[in-house]
Amino acid sequence: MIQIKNLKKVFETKKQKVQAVDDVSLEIEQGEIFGVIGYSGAGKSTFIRLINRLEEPTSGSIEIHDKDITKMSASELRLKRQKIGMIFQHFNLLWSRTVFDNIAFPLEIAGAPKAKIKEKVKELIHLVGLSGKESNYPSQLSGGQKQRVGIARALANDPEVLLCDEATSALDPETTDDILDLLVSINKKLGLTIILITHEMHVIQKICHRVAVMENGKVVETGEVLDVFVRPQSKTTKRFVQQLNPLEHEQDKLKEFINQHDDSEVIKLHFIGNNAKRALISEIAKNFEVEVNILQGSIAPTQEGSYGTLYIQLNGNSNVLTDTIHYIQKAGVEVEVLKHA
Amino acid sequence: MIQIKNLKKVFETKKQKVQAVDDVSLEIEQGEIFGVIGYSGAGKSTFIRLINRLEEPTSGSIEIHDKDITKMSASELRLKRQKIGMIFQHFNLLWSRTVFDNIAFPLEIAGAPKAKIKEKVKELIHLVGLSGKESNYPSQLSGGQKQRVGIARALANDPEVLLCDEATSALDPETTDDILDLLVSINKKLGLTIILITHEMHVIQKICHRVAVMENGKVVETGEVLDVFVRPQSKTTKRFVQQLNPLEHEQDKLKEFINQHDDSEVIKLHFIGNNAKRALISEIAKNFEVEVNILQGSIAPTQEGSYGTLYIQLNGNSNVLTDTIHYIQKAGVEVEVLKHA
Amino acid sequence: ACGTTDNEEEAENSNTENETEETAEENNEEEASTEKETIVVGASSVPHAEILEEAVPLLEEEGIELQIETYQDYVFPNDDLENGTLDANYFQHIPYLETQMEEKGFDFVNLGGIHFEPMGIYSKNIENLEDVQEGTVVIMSNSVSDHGRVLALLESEGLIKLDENVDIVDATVNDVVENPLNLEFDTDIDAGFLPEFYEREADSLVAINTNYAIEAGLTPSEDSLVIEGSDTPYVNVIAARSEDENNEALQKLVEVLRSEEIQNFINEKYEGAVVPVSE
Amino acid sequence: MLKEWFPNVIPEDLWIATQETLYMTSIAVIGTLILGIILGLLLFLTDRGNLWENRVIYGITAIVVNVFRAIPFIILILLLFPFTDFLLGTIRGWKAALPALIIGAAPFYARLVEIGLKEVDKGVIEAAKSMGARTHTIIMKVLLPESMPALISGITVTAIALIGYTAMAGVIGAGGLGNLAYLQGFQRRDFDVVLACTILIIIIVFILQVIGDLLTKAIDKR
Amino acid sequence: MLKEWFPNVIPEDLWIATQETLYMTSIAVIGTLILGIILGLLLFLTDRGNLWENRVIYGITAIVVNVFRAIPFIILILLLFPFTDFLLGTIRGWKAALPALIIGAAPFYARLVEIGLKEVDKGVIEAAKSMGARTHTIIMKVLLPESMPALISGITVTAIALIGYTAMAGVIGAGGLGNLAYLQGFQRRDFDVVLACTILIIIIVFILQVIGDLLTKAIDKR
Ligand SMILES: Nc1ncnc2c1ncn2[C@@H]1O[C@H](COP(=O)(O)OP(=O)(O)OP(=O)(O)O)[C@@H](O)[C@H]1O
Ligand SMILES: Nc1ncnc2c1ncn2[C@@H]1O[C@H](COP(=O)(O)OP(=O)(O)OP(=O)(O)O)[C@@H](O)[C@H]1O
Ligand SMILES: [Mg+2]
Ligand SMILES: [Mg+2]
Repeated sequence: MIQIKNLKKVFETKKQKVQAVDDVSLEIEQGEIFGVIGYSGAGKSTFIRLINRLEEPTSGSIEIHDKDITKMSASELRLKRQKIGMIFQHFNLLWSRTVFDNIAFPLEIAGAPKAKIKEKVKELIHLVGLSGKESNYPSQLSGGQKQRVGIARALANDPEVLLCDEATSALDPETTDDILDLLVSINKKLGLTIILITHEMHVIQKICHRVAVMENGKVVETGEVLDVFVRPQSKTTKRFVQQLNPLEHEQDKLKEFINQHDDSEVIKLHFIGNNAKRALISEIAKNFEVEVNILQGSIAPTQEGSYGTLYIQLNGNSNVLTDTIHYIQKAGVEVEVLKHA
Repeated sequence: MIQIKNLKKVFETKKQKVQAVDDVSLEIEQGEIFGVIGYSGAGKSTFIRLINRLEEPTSGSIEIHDKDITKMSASELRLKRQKIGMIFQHFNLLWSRTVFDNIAFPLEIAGAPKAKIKEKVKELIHLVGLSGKESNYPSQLSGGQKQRVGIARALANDPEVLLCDEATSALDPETTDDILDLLVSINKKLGLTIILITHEMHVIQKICHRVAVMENGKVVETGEVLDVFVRPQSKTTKRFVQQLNPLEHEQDKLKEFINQHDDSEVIKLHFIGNNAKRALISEIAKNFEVEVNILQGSIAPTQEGSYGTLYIQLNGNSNVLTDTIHYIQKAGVEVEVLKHA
Repeated sequence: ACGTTDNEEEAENSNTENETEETAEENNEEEASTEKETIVVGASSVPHAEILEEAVPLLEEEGIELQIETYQDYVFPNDDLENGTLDANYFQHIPYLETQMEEKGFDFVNLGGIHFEPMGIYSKNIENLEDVQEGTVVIMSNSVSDHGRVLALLESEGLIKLDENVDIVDATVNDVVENPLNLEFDTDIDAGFLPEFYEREADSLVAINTNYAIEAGLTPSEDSLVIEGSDTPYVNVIAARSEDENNEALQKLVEVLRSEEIQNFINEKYEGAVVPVSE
Repeated sequence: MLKEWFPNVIPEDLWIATQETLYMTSIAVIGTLILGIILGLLLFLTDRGNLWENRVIYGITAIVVNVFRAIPFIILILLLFPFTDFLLGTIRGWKAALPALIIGAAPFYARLVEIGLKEVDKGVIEAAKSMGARTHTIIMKVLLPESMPALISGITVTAIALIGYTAMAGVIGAGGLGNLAYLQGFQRRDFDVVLACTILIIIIVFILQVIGDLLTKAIDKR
Repeated sequence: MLKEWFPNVIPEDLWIATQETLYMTSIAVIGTLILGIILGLLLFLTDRGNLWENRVIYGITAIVVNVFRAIPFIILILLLFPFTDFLLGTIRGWKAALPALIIGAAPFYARLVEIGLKEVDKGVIEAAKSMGARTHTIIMKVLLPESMPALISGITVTAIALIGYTAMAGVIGAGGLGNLAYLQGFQRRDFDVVLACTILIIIIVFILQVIGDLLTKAIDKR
């Protein structure tokens, strides 16, 4: 549905040239929820702004429904944009309008009748949890409330494509979940295509089908969410994936444990898909003369089976330990030995 | 060091009165990193803005170093504020100044000599990872870069107290970590007191000593971080703590697993402190005639011992199962039975 | 420089020095005519300043340097004469001078009349004063000193009657006691605009100073419905402070302005709109 | 008391002059508002980097605006006579002053409008663009409402400047307080008339300013 | 060619008048800038909800500003005679026009300054406050720099309006192009002089506008 070819954007300031988006080619399917992650300054916002041509590309093409948006006339572009909702990183609400009127704005633009506007806006205000704040002005809202007005506004006109620039970064987990559920349900019901920038991996994990990882303006990795999670290729991706086990990357603390037990072996188990269901730990304990101690880790079911990482400590005879590790590997779980006995 | 007593703030709009901060009393120690969490609109930003009197309290008192800030004269307040750094939710950078000059601003205000300003600002720019962007204007920065300028600016004048309003919410995990490490190191080296609003629990978990939970303007819970994590009292806190195991709360998915095995018992283990180190799972497997299957969960070391939750499935004779559970409880691990065999 | 609009180069030069000289000028005159003497004369732009400009070279020959200050209004030239900025002024007619002296207590003398500008009443559509319709508008300049003049003309034609107790010179539209045709008076048009009003307000009576009438392409003798004759008291004069009554340079100025050369110039240039007098 | 303090003031004249000033100012303000906003929008929209970026139209608008601001008012009145005559069938009275007043003040207000529009947050304009708004919609629903406090303060300033202009419009018999002060007060040296007129003008100015300030405050929700 | 097209124009006069206009305008602009910014800041700072909130000072400033904007220019000149005389020792010439020009234009610019200051993001002022900045620092380092584009556009507008005022200053012999156009051109019906003066005024206005626009653009980093 959205085909992006060799997209480039260069910003020139007096002192330097910044290649904010550098030769990006991507395809995004109808009805897909597509995540974009990357470090601060990687070019994510610029990329998403190129898609509805708020930023003119330096070169490259963007086809939506087989029409190149970079070549559209002003009026074609306008009509197209009415079907592309956008949630801005900095909200961009009109201070002169109340919450209600801000959300009504895209409907007014599309020329919806008054009654329909009223109904739709009320529904949206309820959905994003702003009931009672209808007639507040943006200056009377908290950060997260402003963000939610921005979200409701982007959804008002039943868009075909939704571009979200850190739509949930100002929201607490409960509200984030509600909003994500809302997005998923619209995605399922109406086939809404969503492109979503975030730095919260659990957002990606929760709702995205595919994900692209950006670094210095380039897309360094794309793929199914689980693939990318399980086998992150680039350093950036690995770093992001660690976030899913928020405690895992605190290697310093882990080291304390490792050093305390000099007679043990520490291994990292990587569960991919159905293997996690098997009673692996208890099997080991029963079959081998080892003591198994879970140090740290996280494991969870995903749509394609359980997925997770466990750091475990094995105490026992070194021959037995080798056998144990072989056993685990045969069971289809990836093993990495961090410290030998 | 900071004593807050019966602090209240009421906003009046035409249609309603909002009790944004409602009778809050707190004490924050010198050198403490104090977290504040709560849903969007709970009153967190208002609370933190009351502390340096950007917002005039409706009633109540705030003593910093035993001086009531609400009663200070304008010039006393000004001097005090020079020692209170603030990071704003919406950055509030001066568009007319470059990155360098924005960070230099508080130093200029405090009347630091040119050479010192230059040195200090260069150091900060390096610390927040903005080297090469010194002479960019805010409009030429990405969201996260702006946020980092705001952070550097708040740290420039070596404050005694740092107020952070969602300082890392626009940042990717790597940058967040760098910034948090920076804050912790300043906190340790110089005894900086930090009050930190966030909705990212891993930020709380990583750097805070104590945490307060706000709901509808009230503080519904305060305490040591681990205490609050382990025994969350209010619903809000529970919801936030779930975030630490980002996959845990997806109970829907867990249910699928539970229903598949009708002959098994599913229990939830809660590890608090040192118990998590014990090889509990392998002990059970060895001592009892049960199969142990880890369904889901997360476990990690914290400063006061391991902390985490595991959902496990026990297959076996029901008598044996009862014994097993007793055994676990005796080992000091909390057990909750979710599904009986 | 002080708003001078002189034509002559000599005057030009002094223009820039003016600010510094201003205070010294008074002393200069007192010391009289050993060297080249400078006199400063304030004037209205048309025709006064133009006539003075013509006199500059003639006075030069007499060893007098004439500096012309042009004024937009009729208040400041007398003020400036009083406070010494000017040595003489040339913009007002006798009745106005007299009123001013009386009201403000100026101690001025009339050094002699130079010309008069006959006031005429014109109209584009009205052919004859007998044809004036009920409610016709009479337009005159916003110079208060013109009003009595125009009203007097109208009275002489029998169109209105003025209060007998009021001096004609001071008369305003409020002194009209009989107005059988219900003439409407419009008394605050800048004199410079009167030709435009003649052109565009075709059904009105417009009182125009002859100089403006000529500028607008009218021939006063033919086009006017009524025009002032030479018996008019409205002769424009050179006025000076009383103490300067016998100042030689100023006497010379009057003499030159009444000379045949200047009179010819006036007659040629203004073709009757400005009539020289040598009484 | 009036007689004592203001012996030369004729109350009827003062009243008529006040009315003339009020009429002239209010109609001229409306005209200036409309023309000024149109010109200001044109300047803003056709400027570099904006919605209708167009060097030619920008250049022409800038020239028109600057030329009419540059011409001394009295010359402007003269130049506009044919136009005024054509429009109103007369060049006399306060109505005839309107074209010159409006054409003299509108370019000026246009610049104030331009300044106000430049202060509108670019992000908000982008948001409207991203929703596929027509330029017309952006103007009516974003640019104007978001710059409203500046537009209102601007027209207040312009209206007060217009009162000053009406005094100059006296040269074509437009009347008004400024003219009364000049003719009856200044020329005849009856300074009580000057004072009375000035006081009335000040009162009008204050009323305008208070209305402007109240409106601005009511509207500014930032 | 000059002779052919402009038979009545005396180049020297034109040159002198141009100089007078330039002198008057430039000095008056400097005075207006200083006085206007001071008054504008006072208005802004003492207004409700601002740094120096003070009803009395706000009231007084507002009255001063409004009164001087309200008085017709010619009356203002008259009223200022004693002051001008005291200050300069003369009440004639272009220098004597300066007090009236500045006092006439500064209140006007003050309002534009106030409008500009109101557009400064409140969050940024808060940030400065939270750093413990003195009001003086907030003014110099936040309010003025952050409103600079509006301040510059504002002084451009005011400067051009001042050129219009200089024409009126002709009544006290201040000279300048406007006065030349009126006296030698309009009154003598030599319209070539009017045209020449107008063209020169337009050129000056354009130069001012271009300088203002360039400065604004260079400074605006939003
Ligand atoms: N100026 C104001 N006028 C009226 N209501 C206000 C104003 N400022 C804040 N509020 C209200 O006060 C409540 C608390 O706002 P606050 O900004 O403190 O929330 P918060 O906890 O920081 O939320 P978030 O996480 O979304 O930033 C909100 O309901 C908000 O709508
Ligand atoms: N107008 C501009 N002029 C110059 N450089 C710019 C401009 N806009 C963005 N950049 C630069 O382009 C790069 C990419 O910016 P972008 O906003 O796309 O980053 P991002 O991935 O969205 O980051 P974040 O997560 O911090 O929002 C940054 O280095 C930024 O400094
Ligand atoms: Mg971004
Ligand atoms: Mg907040």
